[in-house]
Amino acid sequence: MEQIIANGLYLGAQYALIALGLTLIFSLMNVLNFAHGQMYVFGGFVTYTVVVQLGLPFIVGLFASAIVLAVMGAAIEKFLFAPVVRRSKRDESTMLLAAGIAFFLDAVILLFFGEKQRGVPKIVNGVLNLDMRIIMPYDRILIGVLAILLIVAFIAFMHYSRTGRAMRALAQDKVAAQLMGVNVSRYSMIGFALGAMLAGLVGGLLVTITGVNLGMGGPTSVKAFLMIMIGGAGVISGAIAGGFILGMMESVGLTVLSAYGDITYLVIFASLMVFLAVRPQGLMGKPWG
Amino acid sequence: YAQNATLKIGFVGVTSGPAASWGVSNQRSMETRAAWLNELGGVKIGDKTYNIEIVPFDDQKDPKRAIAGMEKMAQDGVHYVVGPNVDDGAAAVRPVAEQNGIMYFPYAFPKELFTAPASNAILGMVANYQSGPAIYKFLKENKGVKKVAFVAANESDPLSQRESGIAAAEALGLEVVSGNVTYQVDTTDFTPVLLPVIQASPDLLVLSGVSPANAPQLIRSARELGYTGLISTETGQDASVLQEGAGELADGFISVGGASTPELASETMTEFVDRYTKMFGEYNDESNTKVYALEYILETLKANPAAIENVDEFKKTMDTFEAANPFMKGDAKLKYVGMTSFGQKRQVSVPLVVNEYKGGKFETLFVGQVD
Amino acid sequence: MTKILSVENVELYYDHIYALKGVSIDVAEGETVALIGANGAGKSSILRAITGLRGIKSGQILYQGERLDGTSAADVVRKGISMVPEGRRAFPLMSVKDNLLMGAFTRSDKAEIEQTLENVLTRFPRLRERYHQQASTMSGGEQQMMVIGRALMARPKLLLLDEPSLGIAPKLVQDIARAIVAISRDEKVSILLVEQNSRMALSISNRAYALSTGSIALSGNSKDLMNDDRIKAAYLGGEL
Amino acid sequence: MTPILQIKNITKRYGGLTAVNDVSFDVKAGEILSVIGPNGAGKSTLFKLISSFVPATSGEVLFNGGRISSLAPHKVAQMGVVRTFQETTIFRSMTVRENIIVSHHLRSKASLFGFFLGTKQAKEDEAAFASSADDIVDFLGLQAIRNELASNLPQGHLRALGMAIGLATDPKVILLDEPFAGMNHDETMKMVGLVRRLRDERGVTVLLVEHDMPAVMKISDRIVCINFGQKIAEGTPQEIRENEKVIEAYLGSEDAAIGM
Amino acid sequence: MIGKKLLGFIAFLVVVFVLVPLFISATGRWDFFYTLTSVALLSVGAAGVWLTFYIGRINIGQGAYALIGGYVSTILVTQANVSFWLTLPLAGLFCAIISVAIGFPILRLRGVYFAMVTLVLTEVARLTALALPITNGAKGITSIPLPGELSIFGLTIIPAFGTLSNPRFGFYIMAVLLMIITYLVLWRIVNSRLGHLCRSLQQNEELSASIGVNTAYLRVLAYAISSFFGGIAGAMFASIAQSIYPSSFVVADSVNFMLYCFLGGLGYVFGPMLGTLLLYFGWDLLSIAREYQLLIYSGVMILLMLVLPNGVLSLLDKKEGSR
Ligand SMILES: Nc1ncnc2c1ncn2[C@@H]1O[C@H](COP(=O)(O)OP(=O)(O)OP(=O)(O)O)[C@@H](O)[C@H]1O
Ligand SMILES: Nc1ncnc2c1ncn2[C@@H]1O[C@H](COP(=O)(O)OP(=O)(O)OP(=O)(O)O)[C@@H](O)[C@H]1O
Ligand SMILES: [Mg+2]
Ligand SMILES: [Mg+2]
Repeated sequence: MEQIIANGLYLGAQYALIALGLTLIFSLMNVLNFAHGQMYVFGGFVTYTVVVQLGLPFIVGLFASAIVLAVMGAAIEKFLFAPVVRRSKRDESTMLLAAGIAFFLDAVILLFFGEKQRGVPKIVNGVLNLDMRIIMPYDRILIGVLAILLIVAFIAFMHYSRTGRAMRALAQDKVAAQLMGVNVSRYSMIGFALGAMLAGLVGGLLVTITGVNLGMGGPTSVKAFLMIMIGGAGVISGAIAGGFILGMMESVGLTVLSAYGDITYLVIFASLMVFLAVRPQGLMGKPWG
Repeated sequence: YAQNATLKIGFVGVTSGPAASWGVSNQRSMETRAAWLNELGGVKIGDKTYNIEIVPFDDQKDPKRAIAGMEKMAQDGVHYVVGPNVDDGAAAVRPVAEQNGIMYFPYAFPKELFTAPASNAILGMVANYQSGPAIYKFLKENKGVKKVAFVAANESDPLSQRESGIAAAEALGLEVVSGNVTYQVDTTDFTPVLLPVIQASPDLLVLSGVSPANAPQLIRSARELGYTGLISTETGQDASVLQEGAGELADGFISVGGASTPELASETMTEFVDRYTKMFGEYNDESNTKVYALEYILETLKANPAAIENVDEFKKTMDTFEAANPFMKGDAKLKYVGMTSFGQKRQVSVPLVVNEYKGGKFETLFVGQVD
Repeated sequence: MTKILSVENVELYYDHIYALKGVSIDVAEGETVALIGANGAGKSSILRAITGLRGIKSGQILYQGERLDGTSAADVVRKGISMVPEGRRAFPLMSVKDNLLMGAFTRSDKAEIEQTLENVLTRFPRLRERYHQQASTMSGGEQQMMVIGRALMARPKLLLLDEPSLGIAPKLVQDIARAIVAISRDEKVSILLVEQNSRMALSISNRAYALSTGSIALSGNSKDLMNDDRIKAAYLGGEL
Repeated sequence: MTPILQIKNITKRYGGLTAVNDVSFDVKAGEILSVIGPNGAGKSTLFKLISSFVPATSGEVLFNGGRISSLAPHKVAQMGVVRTFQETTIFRSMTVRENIIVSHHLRSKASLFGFFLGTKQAKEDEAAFASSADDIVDFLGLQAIRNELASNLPQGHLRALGMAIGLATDPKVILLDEPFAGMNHDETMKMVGLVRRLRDERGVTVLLVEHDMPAVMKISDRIVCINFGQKIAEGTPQEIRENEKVIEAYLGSEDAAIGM
Repeated sequence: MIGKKLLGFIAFLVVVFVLVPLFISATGRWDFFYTLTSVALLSVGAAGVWLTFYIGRINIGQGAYALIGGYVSTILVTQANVSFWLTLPLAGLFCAIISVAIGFPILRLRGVYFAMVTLVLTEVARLTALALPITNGAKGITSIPLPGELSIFGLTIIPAFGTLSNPRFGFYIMAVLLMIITYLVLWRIVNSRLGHLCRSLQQNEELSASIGVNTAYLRVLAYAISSFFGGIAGAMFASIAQSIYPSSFVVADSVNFMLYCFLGGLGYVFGPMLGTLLLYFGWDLLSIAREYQLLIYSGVMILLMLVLPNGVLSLLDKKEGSR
């Protein structure tokens, strides 16, 4: 039992972190970033390259991922999304763009980093084992804690920093935000960069445990979508809730349902569909703005 | 060698997008070998010398695309194709291949592809339902394995490999303590997946059809959960990936590999590895098995030049064909097998090399033969 | 008195809708000017033109002598013009505190911001009580006070108010009216006040313009207009 | 004769706030009744309740004696109670004529499948709709812009189109939410005339919400004034104009002026 | 006007049934038959997605119905040996029925919420196919017989494909026929009252309710039709590949269906057809680029989006204001 909860928390923490970036982008520009998973993978490969290829310390790798992805995000927003959002008749059109970007990143990743699974050696060894009730490798615990710290940091940033406040304002009421002197295009870009950066950071964190390969992009996006749908798109608290809920569902589902064979994920997904059907706007209800 | 005619050999498989790893090593080993042969002045088949040209087609792991790929091969007058990489693709291209007289070497295991009436598909490697029993038998006799557990990804190929694996294990009188735990390919934490499996306390954990991407994570999670028994798989793995992904936790991991362990690899194989690495920056151990298909095609054509334009000739030759295996030390032979599994010779005879991972490289545990 | 703002025959379109048909108004330093007129007359459009939320077709807008039209909304704020938009537009999911702090977005000096914050809270004690409450859960009147406070946080030289009495109970309307008077008195800001409640608007302003379908119909000293039959009629069922 | 509409103690709560609070009044067949009140008083909500676009928290609405609250909106529309919207709501990327024709939906005799196959009945319907649409265009004086894309229309015309859409459904009672908003004086007066003819020539009962006092006073047979969701007065324009409560709530009270 | 349309239609018929085959036999590019067959079938599925866009919903679930349709047809053919030609409509019908059941609850969702639920639906379909016994789970169903002959009162309308010297041609004709019928239906819907109502729904659901449209019913109807198209497309593919697996239609396919619509242009009936042609052929042509294929493909896609955010067919608007 404790084991299930521990696993759920660990999963939830990393999921929530992925979902946060996605939901931030969504809330600011109403764009569903199909390429989010690819950004996550890209972040993983950057850390891998820095740590394994260049032999620099892990923390450097993390920073590299964060910076590279932030820059990438900013560029994508400025040169791709902003113009298209401005000119297209229906805002769904950004979906084609987002999907295109996802494919593009897939291609780039293959060319840059190759087709193989990559991984960074364990950063700490040893396993925490409370007489078989909870078994948790220390590196997993470390990453989980780091993820939670990042989440806390992010929330703090959004609430107490000037920039964070500006972005929340922007998400809630563009016009009013302008009237406070917030430069819309600039902060949309910052927001996108921040979202991408989060994706990159998770990638960097997980590469030490899960490793990374270009196959993970698409499915990760889909999972991230699920989470923000559960929590309510565009709501920070929702993303976090969604992340932890999905984490728990997997952890519990895999243990409880494993007896019934291959239907675990079928059950999880189906129940999510039902949930969304009865609660269309997700848990935390009202999206921003 | 401009004056040489060119012989086109096709490749239909996935070399882009999420599943790229399936096909990339495949195509690259073909291109490496082709470039090498051409450099040596081409391949002499009958009284003509040919330069080998590889015609690749990326099917994006989509069976519908795979058909288009096969059509394209037919269009380009290609009669010998390597791939596709997955069951659904392999099954989908069958009609086209048979319509247009194309022999193809899928890396997929469904028996109906290789048993009559089907006759154009040749299994390019050892099937898990062949290696599985061998491995289980070996471990049962030498390591005293009694209880087996299986885990597989929630996808067609791994699941069907798990089923045949379970069947084989039971045939050997082993007890299957856990046989229905599955995981999504994008799983980032296998602890919850493996928890119930480990609790069933098997002494052999089989990772059915595990992709090189997932193998290290699964091994790692199992070990971290305190599992001390054996872990094995019937698919090819990559040493460096295991090294990075699981480090010393992967020691003792048993997998099926091609002939490139020091004990077996011939100079040709070592040179092949060098050339591959030169061409593409990094070698991929999966190519150890994947290098064979092209070799078989060419050698068989040498044996019967008439087959170049006519696959029926090829089929005739297959039954009697035999040639030296350049990639292995000793007098290993290239020949077609598969009578037991398919009732006809529709499988290349690659040595069933069972490796054990130790400290960053594979050591050969035993070498078996498929008949 | 020197003009702080002068709008010179400005024309403004919404695609095909001809909203402002050559409007000219001006505001002098420290003065409170009212802008009245029916729904859709174009009152808000004028404010949108000033704050740069909406580009103008022709004419020009001068602020402290320099061209203002063409400046982006964000920069207009930096120049010292704050607007309380129509329908309040509080940030619903933010606390009162954060809403107010957003008002000071263009300012950096922490200490001074604290100072202004203190002033605003003393001016609207109600906000101090609700300091940490989420904006969306406050009554319309409280929200109105909050957004006025939010505008003050930027320490504006010119304050634009769009229908601060909109949807507010008569009693509260009076409080807000008093607040506006007090603000113009203490803070030395010039105020351009858009109102439907013309009685209230006229009673607290020095001068006033009456807008009708995109052009100025009447203008003059508020006290006079107050007793002008046409104005009376217009809002109690006569005709303009 | 029974009133065509009876609003009985209707109440609507949104979470904490009570948008409409225990409001009751009757509407006589063939009259023009205006609902006035400050912004946020609950006028639009009241209309949404009558057309059952939102479910009432309590109370009910009777149409010709039959209960219509809690029916699906399209059902209510079928019975002949049709609303127009406060925000100029039209089908933006259709032409004026298309807007009106599509709004004839309720009058179609042929089934959707019939229309798909283009049966005789369907053809007849379409022809009927077209001609009726042209009548409405003429009636509202929209000839000049019949083929304009709705999204290109100025405010005044949008209002008219909104009404045209309402008319196309052949209503018995039409609820107009601020039909004169964003119209200049002449447009307003024209519209006032139209609403009158709507009643006189087509016998439609009209309920309207409006802030434009002159128009309201001119057009209404009776006026209901609500404030904070409650009915504070009901009567003829004359009575309303003199009603202290109304002046207090809606027109700003005297001491608000003297208060400073 | 009508005459012009009719001419255009006839011209199209001539092209696909006469010119294309002639061209192919002339150039000997027999592989085009299958490529065009795929384009035709995929554009049938895309037509369905387009219809859901037409009522203002983003549908990333078409892959699910293609898969379901494929299995229904296959199972009927292999286990109840029903004639393939009969299973084709049945597959569509089955999907339509399923989609009604699923559609009623989820069509209340809008925007990204609906999009996401449909995306998940695709995955649910795949996992179901893996779990069910009747679908033969992971092993899939292989060696499906080619379509038999279709004859009414003894006279053969469609010969048994097994007997054809070139089944590819047979499939091509059938697929194109399906596509033409589909787009005729779509065109008819769009230009009949049904379509006008759909548009009214897309532009403002509240208002269309207020003019007496039963919005819930209409949404489900449109979605059911859409799923019908998805079903028959899937069935045809299964019979061409003579095999079907849970992975025969996956999320990627659903996304592609959507992309075809976007690329062609959501405002144009024939948008999805063009979009499919461009994207599908585009990929094949780019295969010369080898390892840069995907890079270029997606790069071009992004550029197109930047230049023509409203779809390729929006080029027409510049000339005549056609819809
Ligand atoms: N975003 C817009 N798009 C189209 N038309 C608009 C827009 N905003 C305002 N209008 C129109 O421009 C005219 C003037 O609008 P404006 O908001 O300035 O009026 P107002 O005097 O502020 O009315 P109110 O008292 O209701 O606020 C009106 O006809 C209105 O309908
Ligand atoms: N969907 C909703 N959720 C929450 N509150 C609502 C909702 N709709 C309306 N309200 C509230 O109900 C009250 C009455 O709204 P309503 O639109 O009926 O006012 P109104 O009389 O039409 O005002 P106006 O003259 O500005 O149109 C307002 O306080 C409004 O904020
Ligand atoms: Mg206004
Ligand atoms: Mg209203």
